[in-house]
Amino acid sequence: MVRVQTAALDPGALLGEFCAGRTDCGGVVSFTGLARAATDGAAVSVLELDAFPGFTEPAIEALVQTARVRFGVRDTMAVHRYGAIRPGEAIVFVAVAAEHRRAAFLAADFLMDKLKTEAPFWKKETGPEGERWIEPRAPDYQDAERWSEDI
Amino acid sequence: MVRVQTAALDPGALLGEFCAGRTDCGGVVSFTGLARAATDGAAVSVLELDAFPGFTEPAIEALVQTARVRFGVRDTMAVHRYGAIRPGEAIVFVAVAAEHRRAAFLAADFLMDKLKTEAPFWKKETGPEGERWIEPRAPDYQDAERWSEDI
Amino acid sequence: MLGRLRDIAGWREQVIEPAPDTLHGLRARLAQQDGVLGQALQGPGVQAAVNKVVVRGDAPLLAGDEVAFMPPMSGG
Amino acid sequence: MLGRLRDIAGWREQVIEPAPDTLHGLRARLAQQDGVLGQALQGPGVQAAVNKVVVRGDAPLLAGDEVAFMPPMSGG
Repeated sequence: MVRVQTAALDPGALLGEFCAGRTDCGGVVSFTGLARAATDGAAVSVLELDAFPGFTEPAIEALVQTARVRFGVRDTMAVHRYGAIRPGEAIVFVAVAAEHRRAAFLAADFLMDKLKTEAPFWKKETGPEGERWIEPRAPDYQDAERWSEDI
Repeated sequence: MVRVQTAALDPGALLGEFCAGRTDCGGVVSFTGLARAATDGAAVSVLELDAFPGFTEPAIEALVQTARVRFGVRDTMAVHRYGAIRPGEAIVFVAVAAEHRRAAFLAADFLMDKLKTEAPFWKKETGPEGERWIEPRAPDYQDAERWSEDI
Repeated sequence: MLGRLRDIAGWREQVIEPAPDTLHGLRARLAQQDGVLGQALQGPGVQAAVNKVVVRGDAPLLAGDEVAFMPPMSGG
Repeated sequence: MLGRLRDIAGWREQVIEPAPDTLHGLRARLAQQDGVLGQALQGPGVQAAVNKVVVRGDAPLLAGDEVAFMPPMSGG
């Protein structure tokens, strides 16, 4: 399931829903991305994500399908918030269910690296020093690069 | 926070609680281990975990501390159920919060590998063919072995 | 207009009539209205999507087509 | 008695009085009561903990000490 939404994102409710009734998967890995009150020492009062509905979801769906096939996992969930997000609020929630935990960890890790560099969002941080449009950080590119060769 | 309990384990509630009010961490990784209805093709009607309360918690706490120091993560939670567990129910919930997601993924992955091989639990599967005490699987040892050298 | 292009343009969506025949024509029209925006649309990494499909180079446009201009993505 | 040792013994906890002086003495006492259990306690990987601390080899015991016998752990 892939969804983008402006409504607040409840990681606990999403994980509960995702785990319910699974008797064929030994492991569920989730990642929750939270808005931080500061990045690189600069305070952030609000993070604004711009999405392109109708374009952003299929792009995420493609990344999810790649992860599912590559790591042979049973099920995935990816919910991404956009709009104005305050520190401490969840930006993204990803969950992966697999028969064994190794595949679930790898798929979730892969998916987050891909989302962080390739998902069609545009981010603006607002703090006391004004607004700043941001692009993926160098470590994000390095993380994503890890998957370019088969492991 | 480390806890062992016989009561049912609610992964959603635990993740919600763990994420609440965090403004200093960009990423939370969780792992939920679920009891499967079959292992290696053999049906399992109930999984019974024996723990040694007062001994099991400190052993898990030691693994958690190792993970925290090794990967420099901010916070961890590990809740392990014992007693009789039915297919689909959660056996273990682990969550790690870190400033950046890489450390959170590594610490959660490490902690699960260690828990799966070193945590003081004794497991018995009951199915149509009777009871079977189980030990860590070969892949579990291989997974745990990955961390024996610095990476 | 997405991301920083929206801030530069000062608007997100606009109906442009009559519709230009091509994407190049649309870019020219926008540059005529707003030189700063016109320059930003030529900036590095700016992509265009017609009806939610990324288009490289030029493309024909029909009335009712939706065109999106996207600066380099920030990722999720 | 933990894990499969509990199944072999048929009990989980038992007060043994008078308390043997040593862990070896306790093992001998248990083996006398139940030869199958005595053999299982010598099995590969079986560890003993006195008052929740793992003990290798022999150890002195006092009245009130808690001794646990643990087969190889299954992990979590």
